[in-house]
Amino acid sequence: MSLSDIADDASMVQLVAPDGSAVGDVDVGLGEEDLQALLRLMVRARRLDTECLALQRQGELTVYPPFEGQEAAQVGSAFALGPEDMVFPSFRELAAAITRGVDAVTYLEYHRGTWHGGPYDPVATGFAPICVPVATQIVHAVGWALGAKLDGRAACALAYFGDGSASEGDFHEAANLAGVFGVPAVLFCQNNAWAISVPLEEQAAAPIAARAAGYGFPGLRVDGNDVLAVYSVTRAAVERARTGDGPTLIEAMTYRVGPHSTADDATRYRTDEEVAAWRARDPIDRFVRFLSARGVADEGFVERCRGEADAWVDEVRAELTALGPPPSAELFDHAFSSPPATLARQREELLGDG
Amino acid sequence: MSLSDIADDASMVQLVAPDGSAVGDVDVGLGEEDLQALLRLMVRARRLDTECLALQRQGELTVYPPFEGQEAAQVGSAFALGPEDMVFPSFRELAAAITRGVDAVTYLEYHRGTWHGGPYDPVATGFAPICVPVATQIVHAVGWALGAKLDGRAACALAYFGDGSASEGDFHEAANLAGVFGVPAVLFCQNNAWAISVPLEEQAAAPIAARAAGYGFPGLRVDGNDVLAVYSVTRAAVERARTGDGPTLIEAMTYRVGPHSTADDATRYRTDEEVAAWRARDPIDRFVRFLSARGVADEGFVERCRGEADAWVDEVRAELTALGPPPSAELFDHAFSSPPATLARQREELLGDG
Amino acid sequence: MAEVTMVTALNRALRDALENDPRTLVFGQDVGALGGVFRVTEGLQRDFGRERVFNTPIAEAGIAGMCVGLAMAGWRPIAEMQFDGFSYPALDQVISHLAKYRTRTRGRVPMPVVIRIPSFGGIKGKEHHGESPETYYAHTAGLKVVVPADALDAYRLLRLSIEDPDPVIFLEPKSRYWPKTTGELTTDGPGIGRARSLRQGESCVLVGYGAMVAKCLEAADHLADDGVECAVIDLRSLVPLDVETIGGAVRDVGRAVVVHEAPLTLGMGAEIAARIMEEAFDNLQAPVARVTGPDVPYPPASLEAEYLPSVERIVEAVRRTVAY
Amino acid sequence: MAEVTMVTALNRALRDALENDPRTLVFGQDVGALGGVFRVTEGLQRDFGRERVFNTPIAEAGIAGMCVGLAMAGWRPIAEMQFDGFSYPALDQVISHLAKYRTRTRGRVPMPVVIRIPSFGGIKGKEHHGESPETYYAHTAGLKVVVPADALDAYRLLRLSIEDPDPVIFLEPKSRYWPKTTGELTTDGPGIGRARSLRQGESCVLVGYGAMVAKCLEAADHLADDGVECAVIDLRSLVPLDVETIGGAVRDVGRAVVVHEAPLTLGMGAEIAARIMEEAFDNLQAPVARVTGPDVPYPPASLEAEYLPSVERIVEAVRRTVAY
Ligand SMILES: Cc1ncc(C[n+]2csc(CCOP(=O)(O)OP(=O)(O)O)c2C)c(N)n1
Ligand SMILES: Cc1ncc(C[n+]2csc(CCOP(=O)(O)OP(=O)(O)O)c2C)c(N)n1
Ligand SMILES: [Mg+2]
Ligand SMILES: [Mg+2]
Repeated sequence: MSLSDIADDASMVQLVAPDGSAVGDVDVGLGEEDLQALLRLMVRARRLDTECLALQRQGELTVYPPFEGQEAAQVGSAFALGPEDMVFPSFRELAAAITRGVDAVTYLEYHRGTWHGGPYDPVATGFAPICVPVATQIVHAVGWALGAKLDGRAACALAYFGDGSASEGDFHEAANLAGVFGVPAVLFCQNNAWAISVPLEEQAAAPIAARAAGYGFPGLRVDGNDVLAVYSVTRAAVERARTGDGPTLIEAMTYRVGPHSTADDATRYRTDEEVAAWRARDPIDRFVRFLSARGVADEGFVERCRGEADAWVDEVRAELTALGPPPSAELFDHAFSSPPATLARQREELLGDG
Repeated sequence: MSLSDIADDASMVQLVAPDGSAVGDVDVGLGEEDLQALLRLMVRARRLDTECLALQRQGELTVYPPFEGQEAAQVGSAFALGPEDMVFPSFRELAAAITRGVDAVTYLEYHRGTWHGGPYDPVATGFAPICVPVATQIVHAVGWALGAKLDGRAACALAYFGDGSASEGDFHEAANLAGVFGVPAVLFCQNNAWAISVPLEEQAAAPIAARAAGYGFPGLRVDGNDVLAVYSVTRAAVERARTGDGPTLIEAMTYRVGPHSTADDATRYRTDEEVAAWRARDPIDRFVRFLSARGVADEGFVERCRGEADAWVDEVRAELTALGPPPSAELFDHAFSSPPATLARQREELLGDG
Repeated sequence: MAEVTMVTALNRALRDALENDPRTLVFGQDVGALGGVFRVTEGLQRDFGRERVFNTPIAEAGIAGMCVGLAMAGWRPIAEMQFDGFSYPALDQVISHLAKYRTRTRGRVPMPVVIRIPSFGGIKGKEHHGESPETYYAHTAGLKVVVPADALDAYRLLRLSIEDPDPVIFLEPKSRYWPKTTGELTTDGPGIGRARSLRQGESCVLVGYGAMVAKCLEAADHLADDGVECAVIDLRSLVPLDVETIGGAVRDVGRAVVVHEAPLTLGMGAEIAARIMEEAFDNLQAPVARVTGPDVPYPPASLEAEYLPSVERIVEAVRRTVAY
Repeated sequence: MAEVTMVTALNRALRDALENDPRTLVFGQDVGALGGVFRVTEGLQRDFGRERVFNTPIAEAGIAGMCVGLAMAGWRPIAEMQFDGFSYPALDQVISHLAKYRTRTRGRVPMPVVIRIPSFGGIKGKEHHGESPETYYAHTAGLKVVVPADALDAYRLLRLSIEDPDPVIFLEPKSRYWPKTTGELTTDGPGIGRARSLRQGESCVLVGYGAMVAKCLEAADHLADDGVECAVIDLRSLVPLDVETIGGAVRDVGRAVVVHEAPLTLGMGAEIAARIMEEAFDNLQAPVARVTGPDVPYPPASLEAEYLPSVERIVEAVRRTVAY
């Protein structure tokens, strides 16, 4: 899927053009403060992402998967959710996490290697553990959504996954189960054109959104670099879910501007031209142009956002780099609610304590 | 999916109506002999299926899955294949097997419990082993088709699977791989309305054929009890595959008139009325009406078919019931090309020989 | 003290759990109107409704994965995989998530999930219907694995598994579904993690589980006729393993034979033998013998008898061990 | 005699196989332009074309299942699963088909398939990137399972695996990918099914495989300083298992310690300990000790050192065993 294909995809929902001009009904029910909040979150996210790359280089984080370019897709969609909803992320959703209010330092324990994908409280934050085996989390989202439906709660599960993840059997089983049980779930695909080095055309022969028809629920494509469009389609899908009308599949067309991870060398499989073309569609620049044109955010406001983000990230860095490894005992503490005798003995042998 | 839904499904390909009258272009390129062959095969298949139920009751077969009602779907599709093609069946495709020329007695070794799903020669017969884990065989078909494509052979793989099987992740991975690699494969779903006791509406929220669009290749529904329609759509899909245009998904709407297997009690989950309504759409009666109306098969011919089938089935029964268990040595002979020392020792301990 | 089979006892356990705990759910392929292919869930949908007891599409990974999400939402899922051989498509969800979720979340998100799997051979089933999957589960850290040997213990173990805060893989020996017993259905008695000594004897200790327990007892009776007295231990719980009971018994007797249907290599017999060596080395008079299925795929019905451990093979192994 | 790493040796093995046998195919996630996340397939697509070396979508069951179909069509697939923890979605295709197909077809349809899996821990990877999956495969009858310990043997074992008529699960110890050795890349030497004795010693036999072999050798050096001489055996082939070599060595020495990263319960150590008891009971002076990962999920990077068998733990176990 080349950039031009996406640019001309008439069926793709877009409200704000790359130049910041409105091309659709931009009155998506958000007041000035919300609009400013969206920008503030994207700026923070971008700033944190940059910092994480630095922290990784400095040995403060293990392998890190940057999300630069996908801020609108993540912030716009997560912003459409309420505290009663539950997000089932993959491994690149740090921007969505901070939008949900997950503490950045705690989240980054995962990338620091001091704990696995669930260092924060998933239930309290409404943000499930970081999930590495791609597409498996979509099934969890459907199970959670079924549970919410059985409870009669007007709550919705939103699962993030990538274009490559959608090739897994678990994507299909989750989507089919969601359709059959009519659960309140949003299947949110961030199509960022690449799965590590595998381009979209080697991953799927049709749009991911086109699969929804086969499951009996709506599917649509949205400009993933248009935060307003992402917000509005997600908002509609969430409403639909909460009111009992069932699941929706959203394919957000975006791009991973950075490498797959700090261990990746993207120059091996894609051109600088391609990356440059996508930088020109930068989601933050676009939204800044849009907001300033409407007088919702002037230069000063953007500067303040950047300043706040810098200050915040400094705190995050300070707290994070102070984090030591967990006590060895934690190796044994969590596998079972109470350690069986055989495990207690292994613990004793290894740690020499009771 | 109720019968009426299917009856009114305008998008469903149908050439011959249940009353035997032509409702589409019935000139599908088959001469009289071929048309007679189709009927002869369906009659034989039906007769063999009935005999197998008897053999099972008499303890000559283990659990047996009858296919009554699905003769047209299996015979019509298998008849569209050539010797260069390869079928990847599930576990209910005995009618397709005899259409491919697989020896019935050898095939039935599987149901007799004297061997697993591959008692016949899969490569020589162009019929892969009986496959029990549902949907897994679709992936094998795609792999085989990729191999044929790499060889530059104008050959096609046809995978049979059921409506329930299509809920498995393997269906999706196979279909997506087929689309991405553009392999010569036909994904042939026999939608017989039930997966053991689970009705279609608890299995999927949309037609199975509607999924093809999400994989970038055509999908269509055909009246699975109309042997001419099944033949013609399959033939077209096979041609398409052989000429390098890629895969096709066919959903044949049919019905399992008998129980899921001889171990099943279908009265627990469906009504006699439903079964009766489908008996009225019997594929053999329909084709007999069609052929006699055109003077291709008169009473006498049909009688001869029945007579031949009886005689043939008597031979099958005689040979089958004479089959003893395989030598114990076969327990060890096939796991590896040459048994490792550790296994040879187990063989010695168990069989007392070298 | 009604007459029960393992099927009716399991049905009662599910029924009692559904009654006592409104958060329990029962689902899987054909568990609704049909009552499951083995009728273990018979009548449950009728009595508890389609919200608590429901069919699923044929999607084992989906079934296991939904258990994770449902547990997160505060439910206690009791899922059925239709057969041993069809539990494999769910292995990734079980290994990567069900077993790891509690650890991943530092104990914040427990997984009170039970996955029931009709298992093992001996019913002349087709390919994939006679698998012994216990090693795949027992080796996976974070799971508990139990196998009842009779109807009364099946009731007890299933109730305890459903109440357990950790994920439990519940393997049901199909070939023991139908024998009748009489007795009281109760959760009193040995819990998960405890083995049962079913017979005392000073010549040799027989260790088995599931359908092999009855064969061990039968072998013990044969041997007793010639004055060879065997102790028989029903493992019940493969994880956690009751090392104390096994080790103690072998320390007293000095000889042991382990029996299972699964292939020899890395079957439970390997772990039991290794533990016995660790626990009772100084008392061991003979190597621990393993009577198991050979290292080949489970055979077709007509070779099943050759494959499965027989009373004769167990008796022989005991004689060799005692004579060692 | 060029300088090689395990990565370059494996790359050479694939290259030589692709050159010598036109029926071989290499595929998996990112094996094309990227050359695999570990660069094992570097340059192969460029040199052998997109038909022989190609990327696949992210579908492990699909990859394994396609191997079955391709083998049936007369090809010799060499597939890569990107990491140990991501080989699990393919378990059903591997257990239900790859391992059983030959038996199912009475030997008519062999499965000359190699599935390469970068495996084991020690690289401070994220969750699911440090799994030791060997038990799942070694317990599955019909599969061969090999694990190279160094670059030269990696070349030999991979070439032999590709030529093998049976399906081979090829587990690559990631943590040993990068150490350099010099030596000739050749298929001469021990075949699949043979273990290697890397060191002689009459105090104790150390048995390991993969990355643990280097640790065993290091431990043996430490112990030698105090006059405790250990024999070291590199298993190489988990299935078939070289019972003769292991049994013979322990019969001579009377003491053994088995080392692996996988969790204790039903790890290879259980099978090795059981076999040693069967093979060398009369000569055994002490119980076979197992130095392994504990029965918990593989930990995050910062606890990896506590989890993995260390030279210290091996040394300790040997001392205990020798002093027994
Ligand atoms: C089941 C599984 N297989 C393989 C991997 C290794 N892997 C990690 S990320 C990735 C690519 C994912 O691509 P996509 O879904 O498009 O997400 P993106 O990385 O583009 O955000 C792969 C193959 C994995 N994590 N899980
Ligand atoms: C992976 C797997 N799960 C479960 C089963 C048990 N099973 C055998 S047949 C069947 C129903 C299949 O329904 P469908 O695909 O519609 O085929 P039909 O039986 O109707 O021909 C099930 C669930 C199986 N064979 N494989
Ligand atoms: Mg992507
Ligand atoms: Mg069906």
